[in-house]
Amino acid sequence: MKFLEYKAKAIFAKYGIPVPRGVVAARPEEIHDPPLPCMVKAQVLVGGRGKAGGIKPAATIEEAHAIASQILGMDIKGYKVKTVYLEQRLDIEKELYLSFTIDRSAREPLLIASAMGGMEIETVPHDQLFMQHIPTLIGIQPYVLRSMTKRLGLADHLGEQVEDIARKAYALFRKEDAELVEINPLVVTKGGKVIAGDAKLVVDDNAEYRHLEYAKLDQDRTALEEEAHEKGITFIQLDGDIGVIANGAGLTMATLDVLNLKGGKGGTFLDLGGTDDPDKVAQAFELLIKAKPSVILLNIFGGITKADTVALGVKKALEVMHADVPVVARIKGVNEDAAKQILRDIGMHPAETMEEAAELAVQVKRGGV
Amino acid sequence: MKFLEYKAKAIFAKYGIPVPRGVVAARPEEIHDPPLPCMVKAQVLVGGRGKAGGIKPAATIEEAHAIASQILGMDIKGYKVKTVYLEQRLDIEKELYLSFTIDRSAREPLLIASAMGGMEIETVPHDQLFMQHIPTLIGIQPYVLRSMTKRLGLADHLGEQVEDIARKAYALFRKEDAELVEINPLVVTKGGKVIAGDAKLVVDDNAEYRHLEYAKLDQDRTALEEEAHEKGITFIQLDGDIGVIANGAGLTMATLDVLNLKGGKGGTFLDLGGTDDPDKVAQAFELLIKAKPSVILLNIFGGITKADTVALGVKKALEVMHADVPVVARIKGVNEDAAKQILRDIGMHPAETMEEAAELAVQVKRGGV
Amino acid sequence: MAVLLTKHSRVVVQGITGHQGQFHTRAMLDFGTKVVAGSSPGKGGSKVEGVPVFDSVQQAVDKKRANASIIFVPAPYTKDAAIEAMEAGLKLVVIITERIPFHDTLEFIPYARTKGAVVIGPNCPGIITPAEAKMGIMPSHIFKPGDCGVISRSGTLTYEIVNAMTQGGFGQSTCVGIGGDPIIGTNTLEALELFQADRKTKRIVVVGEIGGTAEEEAAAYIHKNVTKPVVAYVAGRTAPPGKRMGHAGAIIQGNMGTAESKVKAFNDAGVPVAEYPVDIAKLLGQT
Amino acid sequence: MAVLLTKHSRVVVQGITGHQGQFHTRAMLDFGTKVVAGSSPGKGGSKVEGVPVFDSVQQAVDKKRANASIIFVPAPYTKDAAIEAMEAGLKLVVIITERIPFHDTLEFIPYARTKGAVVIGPNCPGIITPAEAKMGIMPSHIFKPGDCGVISRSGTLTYEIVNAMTQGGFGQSTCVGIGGDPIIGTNTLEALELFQADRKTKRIVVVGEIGGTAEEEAAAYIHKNVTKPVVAYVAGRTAPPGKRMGHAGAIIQGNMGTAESKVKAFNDAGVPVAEYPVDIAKLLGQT
Repeated sequence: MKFLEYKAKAIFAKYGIPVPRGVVAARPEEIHDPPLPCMVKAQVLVGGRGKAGGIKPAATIEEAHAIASQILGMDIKGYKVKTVYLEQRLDIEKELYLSFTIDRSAREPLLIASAMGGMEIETVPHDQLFMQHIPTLIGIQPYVLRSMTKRLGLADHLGEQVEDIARKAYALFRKEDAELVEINPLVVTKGGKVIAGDAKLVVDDNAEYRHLEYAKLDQDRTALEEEAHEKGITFIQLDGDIGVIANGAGLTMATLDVLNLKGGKGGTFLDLGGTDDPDKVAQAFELLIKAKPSVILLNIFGGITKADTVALGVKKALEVMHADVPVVARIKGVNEDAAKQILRDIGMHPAETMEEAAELAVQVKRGGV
Repeated sequence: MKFLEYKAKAIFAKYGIPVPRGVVAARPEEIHDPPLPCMVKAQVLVGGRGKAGGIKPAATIEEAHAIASQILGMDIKGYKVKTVYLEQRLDIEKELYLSFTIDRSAREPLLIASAMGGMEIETVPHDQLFMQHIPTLIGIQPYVLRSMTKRLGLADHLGEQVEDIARKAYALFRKEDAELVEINPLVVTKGGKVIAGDAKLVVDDNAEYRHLEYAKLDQDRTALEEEAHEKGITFIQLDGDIGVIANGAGLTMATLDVLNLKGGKGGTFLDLGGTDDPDKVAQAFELLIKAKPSVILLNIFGGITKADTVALGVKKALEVMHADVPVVARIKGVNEDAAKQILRDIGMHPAETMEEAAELAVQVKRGGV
Repeated sequence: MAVLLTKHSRVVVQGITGHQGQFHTRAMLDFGTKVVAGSSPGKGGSKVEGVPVFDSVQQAVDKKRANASIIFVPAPYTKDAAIEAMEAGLKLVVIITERIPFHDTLEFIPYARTKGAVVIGPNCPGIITPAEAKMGIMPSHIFKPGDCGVISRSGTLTYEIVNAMTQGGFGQSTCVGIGGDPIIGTNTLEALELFQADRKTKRIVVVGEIGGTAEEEAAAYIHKNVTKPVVAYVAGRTAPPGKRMGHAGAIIQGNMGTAESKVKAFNDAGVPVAEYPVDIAKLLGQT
Repeated sequence: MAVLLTKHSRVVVQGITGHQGQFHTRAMLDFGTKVVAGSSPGKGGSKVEGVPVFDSVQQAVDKKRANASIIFVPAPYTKDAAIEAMEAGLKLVVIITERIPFHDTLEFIPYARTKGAVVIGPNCPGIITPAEAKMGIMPSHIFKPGDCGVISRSGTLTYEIVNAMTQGGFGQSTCVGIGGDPIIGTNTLEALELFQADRKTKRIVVVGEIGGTAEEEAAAYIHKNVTKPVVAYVAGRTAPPGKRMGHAGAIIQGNMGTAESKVKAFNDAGVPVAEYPVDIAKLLGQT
């Protein structure tokens, strides 16, 4: 679950991390009492807003209205700006960087900090980064924070503030099941205060049940992907035209790869998971059909999955949707002969192996079958 | 730091552990609106109040006043009752036991629970106790609580309440630096509610700096012990007449043991620690003199401690206090010859070993020197 | 010998009374696994597929000398179940459950190390030692005893590959489905260590996928420490770039994590990478 | 050989710039200890008694290959210091500091196990291997090399006993002051294991005191596992009963914890117990 900046900042504030004052608006006329002078910031789930013209200063309320009107409705890297955040303008002395994320290899959270904030942190030379794993069993210790502020070369009164923010950001990271807490820039003002200039927060989807208040957040998904998410189906839209559906993420990826090697291009990544419930299969197929593929490539290797009930689900979906999209299907599993017969009965193309199925899908698309 | 019941219950309540309603009073006329019917409970830092007549029921406000008058000022095992707690009377269906303490050998907190509460828990057969260590790195897990309520034979609606109380009591145990959190009885009411009938809380003295709000609690100390505590001196009054002062807890104990073997009896346990600051030594000696020993036995083995400054402290204290109590001193350490001279100059009895010193102290007491 | 799981392993099934737990208990028994107990709070005293059910794992250990656990409980309860197994002294804990919040995994996996327990998964198909025992959900019939160790991050793709191996005459010593989550108890490198040390294993198959740097690290390890022939497959060459953990993720991952990076790492380590999954069998023929 | 500490140990002093830290750094150097570094946040770059000071333990490891730490920092900062040492990879951490809240100790001691680090203390005089090295605060001059291992819960009482041993001709292989707190990193039993395994140690002296059940457990262990002669002293035979952790404490401790219980346990294990501290030397003469 990704958070728009202003929602992330509200959570930051809950944990005691200093953030600038701000007001949010979906329409210019909703803007009443912005802190002035302010920055008008497009609220989108994508980076690079500034370069795209999504962040601009305003000194007066009139200017704020005018700029908000410009920014609202803008298209930033494919994201329409639906809200703006008008935020107190900071007197910037220095920009730092601070984040917590996980390091898969180390299986521990990783704290990254740098004195070179305000830019894309991956472009900062490695020797300018402070990186430290945090053992979850014992948590973040004062010596880690001391080493950090020492490396950042901060004077004591600033170091203390940054350490306090890092401690709170780690608490947030853990308690809110975050995948990422990122503050870039972490601003040092001319007045000697440290304050979160931006806020990125991504919360683990698997922990949604512990944070039901976040479940309704706008996410970085197409309409179909949103529908899939609501139905609990793993579905990603791609730019090819062959609708790929398989069971298991690895097998789905492999099916897309094999299809590609055979000269085709996947238009969907749909992982059916372990289900053989015909209704769920039908639901997944309905989504797939809505994505308007020219051919559907179904690849099931289910030692335990019942192949015939999967086939019945496919049949049902095609009937319900009145779809006449050609389907190439390879189903291995319990009762696979019965499954093949069901598929043949509705005019589909059964295949024995995934290589054969992929080849066939490409042929069908080219009108060769 | 030990807590009176009503103070412990206030902290329990802060952690969400259900406690009966109650009011506290130091004089009967302070009692205005007690929950009725109530139990009037003597607030003392010692067990066995009930048997000693320190807990009695009252049905009316007049009765409450009368009983409070009886109980206030009572002497319970040497403790004067300074306050009473008038607490809502519970309709008891069943009495359980629950505690968290540390197991030194396992180096882990230990949860103890029993369905046989309301009595001295150490008299309960071991097979009626549920005992489980809690690893601090990972905390208390649901399965532990489930096993506990299963062993206690509690129905689901009670089990859930007890599990919740245990979870909160563990949080209290950890966050408040407790040595002991004990609820006995943990009452199950006829109405099916679980509520802490009594509350014992002991907080680690070493963690006082994290809980300054507790530092002013009345403790289980004599006036002299309290004075010592305020001065940061480890001092316990014993029932013998030879004032023993040594450096280090082990050596102080050993000195008392040796004294005993030589036919003497210690009247104080005073551990000087590692100090050789003459002012601190003088302070400790002043306390010792106030305890009115017939002889003082000083035993210092200080490889690093400066023996002469210790001796100067002794000299100073005796002068300030105008004390003429005989002192037998054995001091090993840096400049020990100078120390011996200082002691001899003021008429003390230097000894070479602790055995010799103890023997000498007994002789001096008997008037043999 | 085999890796981690043998016919002597005494398995307790946590969550045995659930649909999945029951179904796979039957399948594991049929495969010959010594499933000695199940655990399901409040269901102690019952039986599932003839297996006695206890309220706690500790009872399964005390009464049935269980020494390994397979977990089927729902995600919100998995951390509790895993810690219960470790505290009861089990040294092998296989977690099938998927969609576990990774902050839970970040607690019980380091904790497992303090207890000397090996965790496989979560979100994995389990482990199988053909002709000996299965702790997992994979289809039994596609496996056959042999000398190939298989390590895989995915489930069904593994079946696809194992099926091809078996058909091509390449049986398996043990197949470890290490799981597809970002945080797993035993990673590719650690599984490689086990197979390198296992006398029965003569060749090793690694099935990787995009995301993370497990394959790159494994390749470096192979180059240095593995004397047995290794062949690999990497899924996701044409998949959309996985979600990247913001800029912080980019720092951790650097240029790694892509299929190209992984294939190159394997090739640099002398590990041939199959183009098609079924080609694994062909590559094994050349080892 | 000796136990835990030898002349090759490379010691970093945490809190070297404090009064205690500086004083004992001098004394440890004088004894021949390889004190290679100090650490004191914000004081990096300075020197104390000729020893370079770093801001962090990690730097002391990186620059000076420190492999053991002695901690003198005040109690509120000790947990942090101990974890810093463990995370920097040090495998021996001696904690002199007293009055540390035991809920802190309850965290860093289990954590030390996850890192494979040995903690001595807290609230202890340290370790000394005569003629090799000292990590501690004990008076150096009373020690002399020999074949007696000494394990003690107290400080000055140990000096008393060691002094008598040295005067009686019984030198020490290593003397470990395990500390007087309820929760300590290395207890009597664990120290016994070390001395039992140490070839240089021929006899073992255990100095116990009332409270807890460490001596009773040690006695049981000696009976079963220790082949070397052991002699003991127990302080507190006439001390007031120590504070008891309420009724819960009574359950844990049962009838143990008193001097009588401890003396009996030692005697039952064939360990003679000295009446006077100085008698330890006599008892050693009879081994």
